[in-house]
Amino acid sequence: MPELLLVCLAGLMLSLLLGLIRVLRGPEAGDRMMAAQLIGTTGVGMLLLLSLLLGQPALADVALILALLAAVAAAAFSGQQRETGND
Amino acid sequence: MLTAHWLYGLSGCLIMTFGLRAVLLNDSLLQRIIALNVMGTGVFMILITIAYRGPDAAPDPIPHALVLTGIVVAVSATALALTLIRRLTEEQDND
Amino acid sequence: MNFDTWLPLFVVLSSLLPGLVMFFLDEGSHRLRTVLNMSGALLKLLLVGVITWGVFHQHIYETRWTLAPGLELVLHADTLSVLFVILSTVLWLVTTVYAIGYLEKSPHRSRFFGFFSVCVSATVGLALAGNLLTFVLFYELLTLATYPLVAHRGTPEALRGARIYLAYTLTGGVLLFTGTVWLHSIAGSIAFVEGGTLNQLHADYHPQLKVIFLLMITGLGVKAALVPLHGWLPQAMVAPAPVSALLHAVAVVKAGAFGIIRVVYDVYGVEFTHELGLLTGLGIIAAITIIYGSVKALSQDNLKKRLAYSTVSQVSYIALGITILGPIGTIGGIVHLVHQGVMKITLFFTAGNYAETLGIHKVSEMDGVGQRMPATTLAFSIGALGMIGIPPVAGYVSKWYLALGSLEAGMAWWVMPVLVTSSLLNAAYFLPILYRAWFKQPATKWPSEKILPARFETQAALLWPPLITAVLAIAAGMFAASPYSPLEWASLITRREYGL
Amino acid sequence: MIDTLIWLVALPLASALATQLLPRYATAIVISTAIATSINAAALLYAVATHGVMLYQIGGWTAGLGIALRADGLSALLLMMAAIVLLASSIYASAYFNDNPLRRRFWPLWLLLWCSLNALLLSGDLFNLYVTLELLGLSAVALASLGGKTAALQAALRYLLVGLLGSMLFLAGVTLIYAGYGTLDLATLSRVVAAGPIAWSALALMTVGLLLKTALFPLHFWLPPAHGSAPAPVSAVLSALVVKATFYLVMRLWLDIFSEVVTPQAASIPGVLGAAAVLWGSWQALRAERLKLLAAYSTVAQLGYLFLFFPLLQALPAGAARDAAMGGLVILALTHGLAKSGLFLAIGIIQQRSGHDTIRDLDGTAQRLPATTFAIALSGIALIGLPPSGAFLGKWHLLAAAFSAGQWLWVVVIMIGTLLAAAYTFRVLGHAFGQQPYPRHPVTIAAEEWPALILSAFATIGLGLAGAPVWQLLKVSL
Amino acid sequence: MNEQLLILSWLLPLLVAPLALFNRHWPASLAAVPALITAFFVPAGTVVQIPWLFLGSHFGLDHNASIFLMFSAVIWFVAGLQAELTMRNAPLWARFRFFFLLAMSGNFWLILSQDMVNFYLGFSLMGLSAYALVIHSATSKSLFAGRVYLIMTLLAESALLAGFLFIYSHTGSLAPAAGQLAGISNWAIGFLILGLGIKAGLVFLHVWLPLTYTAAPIPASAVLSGAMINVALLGWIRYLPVGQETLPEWGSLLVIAGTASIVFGAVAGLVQSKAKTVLAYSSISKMGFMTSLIGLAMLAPEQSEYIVMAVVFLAAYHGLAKSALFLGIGIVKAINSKLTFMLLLLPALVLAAAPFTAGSMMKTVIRPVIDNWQGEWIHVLPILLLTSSFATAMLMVRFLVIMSVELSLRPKKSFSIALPWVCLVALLIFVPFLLDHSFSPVIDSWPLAAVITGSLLLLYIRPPWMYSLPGLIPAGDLLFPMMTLGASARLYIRAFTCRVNSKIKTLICQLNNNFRNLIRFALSLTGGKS
Amino acid sequence: MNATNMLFLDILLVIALLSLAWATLTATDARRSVILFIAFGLVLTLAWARLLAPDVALAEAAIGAGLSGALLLAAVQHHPRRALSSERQNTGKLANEKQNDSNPADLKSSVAIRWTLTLFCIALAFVLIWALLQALSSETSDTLAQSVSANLANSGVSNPVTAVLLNFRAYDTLLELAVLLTAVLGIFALSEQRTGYLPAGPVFNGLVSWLVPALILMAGYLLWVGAHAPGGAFQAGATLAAAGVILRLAGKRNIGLPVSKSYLNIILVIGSGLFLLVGLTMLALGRPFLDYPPAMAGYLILLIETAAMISIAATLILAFLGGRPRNREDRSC
Repeated sequence: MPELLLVCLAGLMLSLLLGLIRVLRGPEAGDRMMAAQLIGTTGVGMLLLLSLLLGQPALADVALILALLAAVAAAAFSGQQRETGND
Repeated sequence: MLTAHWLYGLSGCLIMTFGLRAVLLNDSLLQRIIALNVMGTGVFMILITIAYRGPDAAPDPIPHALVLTGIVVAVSATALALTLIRRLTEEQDND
Repeated sequence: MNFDTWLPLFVVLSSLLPGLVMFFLDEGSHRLRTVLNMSGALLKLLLVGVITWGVFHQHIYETRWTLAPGLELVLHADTLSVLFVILSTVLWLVTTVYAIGYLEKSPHRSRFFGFFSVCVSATVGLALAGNLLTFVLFYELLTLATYPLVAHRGTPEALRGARIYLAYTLTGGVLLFTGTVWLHSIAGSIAFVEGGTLNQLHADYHPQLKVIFLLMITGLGVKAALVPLHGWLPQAMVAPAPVSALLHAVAVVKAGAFGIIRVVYDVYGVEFTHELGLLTGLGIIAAITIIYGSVKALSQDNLKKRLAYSTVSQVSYIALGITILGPIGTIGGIVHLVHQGVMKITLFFTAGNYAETLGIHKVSEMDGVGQRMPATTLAFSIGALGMIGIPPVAGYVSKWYLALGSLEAGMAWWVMPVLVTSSLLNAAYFLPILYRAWFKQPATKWPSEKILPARFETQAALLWPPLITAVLAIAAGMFAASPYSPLEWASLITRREYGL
Repeated sequence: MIDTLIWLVALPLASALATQLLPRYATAIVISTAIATSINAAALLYAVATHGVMLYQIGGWTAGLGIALRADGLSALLLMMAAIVLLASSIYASAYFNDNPLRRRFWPLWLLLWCSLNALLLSGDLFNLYVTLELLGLSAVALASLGGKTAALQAALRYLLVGLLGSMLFLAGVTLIYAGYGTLDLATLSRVVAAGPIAWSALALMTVGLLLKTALFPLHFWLPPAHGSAPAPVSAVLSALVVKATFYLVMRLWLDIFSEVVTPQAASIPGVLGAAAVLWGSWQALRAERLKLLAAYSTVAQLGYLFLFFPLLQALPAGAARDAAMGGLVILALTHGLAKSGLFLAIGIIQQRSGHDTIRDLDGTAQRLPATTFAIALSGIALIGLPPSGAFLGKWHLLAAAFSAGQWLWVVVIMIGTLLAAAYTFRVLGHAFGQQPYPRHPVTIAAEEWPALILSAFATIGLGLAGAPVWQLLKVSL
Repeated sequence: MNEQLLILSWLLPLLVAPLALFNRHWPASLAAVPALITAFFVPAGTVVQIPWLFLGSHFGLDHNASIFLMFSAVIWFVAGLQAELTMRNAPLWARFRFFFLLAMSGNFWLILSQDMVNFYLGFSLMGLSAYALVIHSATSKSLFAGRVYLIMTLLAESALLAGFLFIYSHTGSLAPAAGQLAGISNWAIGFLILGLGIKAGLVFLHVWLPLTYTAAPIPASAVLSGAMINVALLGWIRYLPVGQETLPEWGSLLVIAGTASIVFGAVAGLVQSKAKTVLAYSSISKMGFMTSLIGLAMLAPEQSEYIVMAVVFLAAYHGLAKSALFLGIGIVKAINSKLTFMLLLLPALVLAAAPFTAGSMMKTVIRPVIDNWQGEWIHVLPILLLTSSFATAMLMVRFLVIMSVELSLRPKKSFSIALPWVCLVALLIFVPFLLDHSFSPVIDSWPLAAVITGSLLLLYIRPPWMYSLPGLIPAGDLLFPMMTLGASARLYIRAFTCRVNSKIKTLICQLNNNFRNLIRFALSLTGGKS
Repeated sequence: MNATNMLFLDILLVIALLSLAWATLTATDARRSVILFIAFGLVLTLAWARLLAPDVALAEAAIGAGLSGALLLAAVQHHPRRALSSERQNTGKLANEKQNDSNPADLKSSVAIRWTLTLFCIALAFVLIWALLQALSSETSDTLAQSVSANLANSGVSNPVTAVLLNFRAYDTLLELAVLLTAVLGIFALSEQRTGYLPAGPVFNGLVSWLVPALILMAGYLLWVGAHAPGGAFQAGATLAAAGVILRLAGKRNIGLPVSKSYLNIILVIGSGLFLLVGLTMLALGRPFLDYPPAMAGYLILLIETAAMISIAATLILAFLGGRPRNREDRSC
């Protein structure tokens, strides 16, 4: 079982690496944000794996929060149009 | 002394100095605030590293608590700074 | 804890407290202010009388207050301090009367009298100072309290004068302060002890002591207007006449001179100063100042400036007296402290009268003023003759003792020429004024004459003070040998200083 | 009795919350809090004087695990000064912000600032100090930004960034300490700390962080604009107390906890910087065109004096001379705190009355606002260090220490600095005494003029003549 | 009573002086009455000590002082009366009276004082008050004379003070007894000679004297020449160690200076065109003689007693005669009658020591000196005597010649104003006879008699050459070349200091600029804006 | 799990962190910087998790990666130009304000100073590392951690981090709440609420409709779990705030916060207020400040945490809003 998990972890690590490269290289802000989301998603996975590997169930909660909050960040990024009000 | 100590301690120090350099040298206000946050992260990393006692030992909870407090303080400061920047730009627009 | 312990403090407070109250008085409450002023002055006179009596009978009056570990505020009445205290108290009383008359209906009187009283308190405080720290404290306080008085009129010239005054005096203050601290760090707490205590220090310290002496004398020399530190004095003459009269003629410059006396006699000890080879230098500077001030005074058309330069010259007689080793020279220096004060204040009062009554500020405007203002001019003449050293006005006594002291000390070869030259120069700048005032025909119109309802040539409050001080000047000279004269007191001081 | 310590923190905090909740009664709450806290501080002072060091273990946990509040002579004195300054400034502010809508925002922040100051001065725990530093920094920035103008915002932002950087560096130092010694408690630390790379670099980090906040030359660049553009009571407190609080920490670290670690070479660094600060700050104050900038630069210079003590205290052997110098340092700091706050309050009055604080155009101020001018003069005296101000005693001991330590260079610096201070003070007064038509009965608001006057008078006369207990109190140390 | 009179003598004029300013009618010269009474009735040896006054005061009347007071009081009294009579309606009369009284007080004061402080005080009171008398007419000439007078007087006072200081430091007493003066330093002697030499019009120090006498109103000139000038002699007698020790250098100096004065006074006086000026030079000459006598006394201490007696006598008769002459000028000018001119002749003859006059008593006085003389200077005295008499006689002739011109010019006034003067002249003529019963006019100096006779002849003939002489030497003689010298020196010094000044100014300017540039540079380094 | 495998992970994480940090700090564009920072926060969460600091990881995930990111993004988007403009330009605008001081912006333009500072930073890094390694390699006493676990039983909670935060070092936390309050008061003092967003489209609304409840639920969970497992008021508050942010982005004007000033004030103040009240109550009970009776400790901590959560959430939302919420009437005028 741990071996499988480790393999998964390795895959996720690869994914993280790729995400990292994209995030660093851009070129557009959107690309970076997408890559960041990828990192976030990868992170969720990794956290879950780590939770198992390290015997820390709390990490699952972390994963959950990460998933939720990454969505918030994404939402913030996607940029709701602002009111053209009395600004 | 653990490898993790080495790795994370080292990178904590580096991140902190990166942050410091950027705070000192960056022109953009926003980036300086980010840099401060990064710098703080470096410090937090050192703290967490200290707390780490190896994979099987329970880590020292005190640095964790400190970091938690630190994070909240940092976010408060960041929020205030961002509002200040916003207000400042508004003022300058009005001028 | 009894009355004796607090008496010196009361003497200081008797002018300080009324002064502080006066700051808060309304501009219009003229009567209350006058009452405060006069009662303060009279009370002080009373207290000083008690102290004088006591000191003469070897009572000890000492107020002590710890400021910090090792730093004590000590007010101590000894013969020397009493001399200066009496001088300032009596002259304060007179000047207050004068100032009340002088400033009638002018703005900011509350402020003026407030600072005026603070000034006097500072002067009395430094007279009573029992150690260097206390002296420095009141010395600086005097600087501060004088500043608003010089700047009082608020004209650009007044502000400029005040600025120059400060620049000089504060620089001096800093030097004095530094020297004092230095000395303190070498010798510990430095009380004024007759005869001085520093000769007990190890010889290794002597170079340092010399530097300290230089620092302190430079600091004190600013107020004493020793050349080349005298630049402020003529500039400060923009102040109202009572200020010039009491402060610049008496309090401030005397504070410097008094400080020099203290440092030389009661800190270093005159013999020790001499041993260190410091007296001669001081003497030469004093001599230069005496001559320089007189020469400068010759060419001043502005009356107050002429008087100011005269002050520069005259005050250095005191320093000169100090440098003359031996009791007689000391008497001359110390007694001149009083004599010069009384005479010079007369001169400044009268100068103020001319300015206030007739708008005369320049010597060249004084033609025939003796006919218009005979009493004032008489007082002026008495002051001037005293300055020259003509008996019976007090000045001759000082000169007599200075010269005699220099003979005793074997310094006559340079002191006597200085004295003679200075006397002649004094005559050269005073007698023409007298000539103008008495013998010339008045101009058809005075620069700006005030129409006075008074019976006299000017307001009574302006007229009496100079007359009183003139009488005092004559009395000090005439009754010099009587038991209560300044001269006798100076001799008493000297006897105690030299342990005779 | 011992609860005094926690009340000093809790009461302002509680009142801050109360003013936020009940803005209508804010003034009454603040004034009563101010009075109560001042009484508290006085009680603490008395307690320290009579009973020695006060220790309060929050939550009942032993120091180390929990956080302890400690008060010795030094902190009690500074607390007292803070209480006096804040009490006076509160009264002043109640008139200053009379009808201004800003007052609703002002009071809670004001009390939070007070709370943080007290907390900082009492704290016995390194990390807690970090938190109080941040609280102090943020509340100070928020208050400073109340000026509202572009300049004020700009300055506040710079101030915030500097403050954050400073606390971050401080935190880094704390981290190293925890890593090296496993403790955050100051008392424990002072027992275990030993010379070595950990102590040195931790001290260096913390010091640099604190010096940034203390605005020691050349890290002072943020101070003049921040102090120069904040509302008057805020400037007063910023200059008088906020920089002092961080200075207090530097002092604590260098002279107390790490005193064994500090070498003479190291101690000369703050000395040299302090000297530079004295000269540069004074010079800039002399050239300043606005009163507030002048006052702010004067703060830079005055802080420099405090740092001049460091090499001297390091050089002096423990004993009477060192104690005396230490007292000099503290009394200088106290005097400056009181005087500078008085000065800023007075400047605020001038600014409000005449609509500007340009030094050139101050003519007639002495006539129009006599009490205010007097306050400026009094505080100026304290800034110069003339007698009878407390600064006189401070400078006396500074000079005396320099002489006894044989470090002559400082003497020259002190002399020049004093003269420059005189120059800038009297430059202002010179203008103020200038002639101008003036109204016979100037408008005076006692609540505004008196605090300034009393603060300056306290600095100039009170501390100078009744400063001896400071030395007594300083004997009570951790 | 005696003591009170002693004090009143000098105090009364001082006290009434201010009153004189307010009341112009009562005769102020009455203030001299106590002095007169004192002089004639108070016995010599009366002493008054006032320890609290000044540095301890000591008044007293010794023999010399008595004589000095005597003739001084008479002169002051008479001159005062005449001033009352002639000047009452003149402008500034009150002022004149005021200073007249002050000077009078000073004169009596110094005569009566036995201590140096009071002597000095009287000396300066007299000297300074006399300034006001000198410049009374306020013409440019009198102002100039006044200035010169004042400068010289102040110099004299300073020197006197210095001399006194040396004496005091030597003796430790303010009223040193004659015996204590032995061995005083040369400085003291030098200063005394200098200070009083000015007063005495010793040659080179005399420049003020002709100017002053010429410029002052007649009563003032009278007291200046009659009373004030003589105080120099009193001072010397009192404070030089005359008779205590042999001082060959100083003695010969005084003799030489005195002789020079005699000659110079005669020469310069002869070429003057104003009567007062001639009299002034005559004073110089006469004082020169007395100075020489003092010098002789220093050379031969054993003779000093007689010499001093002689000097005191000479001073008295010179003072009275000279003041009578001065006052006579006024009288003659006011009342141009033969009678007054003839009366004027009398004091002139007395001064010239003409036979049958009191002047010839001089011989009687000097005789014992010559008789007892032992030393080498024995030959000097007769020569001096002769020269002086000759010079005086010549000058008197010159004086009378000038005065004779006046006779034809003036309108007549009431004779009553001349009354005091007439009394004075009478006194001059008769008093010696009254005082000294053994007095017999001797004619043992035929050369002198010849000179006088010849002169009277000259006076009668009035040859024209006598009128071409005047103008060769202006009154004040040496002063003018000295002033020219001084002026050019001042010019030179001023030019020099100007040059130095401007150089220093340029230097300071440069330094200033350099400093400013330095600051600017420093600021640019630190990024600040200047 | 063996060390080698972990080593790979560690190295990857460290590289990722370092490169992201560097990139964040050197980005020429603030927007890019923000995104990189968010990514940095995400990776950081992993690192915290790896270092067995789940509490911190939670907080980082919620605050560091989420809310800070949102705040920064909002800032960037609101002021695309100005926020990036250098301080130098800003100061340049202050024509009337004569700067006597040397302008730091000028300083920075100097190459020499840039290099000096960089070198200084490098030196600092070396010193830091040196000191840190010294510290880590020396055997430091672990007494503090031991005493934490020793006293854990009396703390009322079983999660040591929560115990430290809310009991042993509760004072810190109280002050920290004060810091938060200060920040939000500062924000209030600076401005009213900024311009809102247009109502969201259907897609976004869909997101909102499931995300917000999930977040609220999560917050409640974290709060509850904090007593014995990682979690607690901060994490919960941040999560709750995230819900607010989402609502805000969706154009909900007040995000459920009360418009009334006094109610809002109560919400803001309640965290620190209750905390303080509890502390002072102990004082009234004759115990030291914040010394909970062991029996009550758990409940009190929960109470405090709940209140704190509310305040924290409100604070964070208001920070995101950048000011006090306005009601509609305000807007219409």
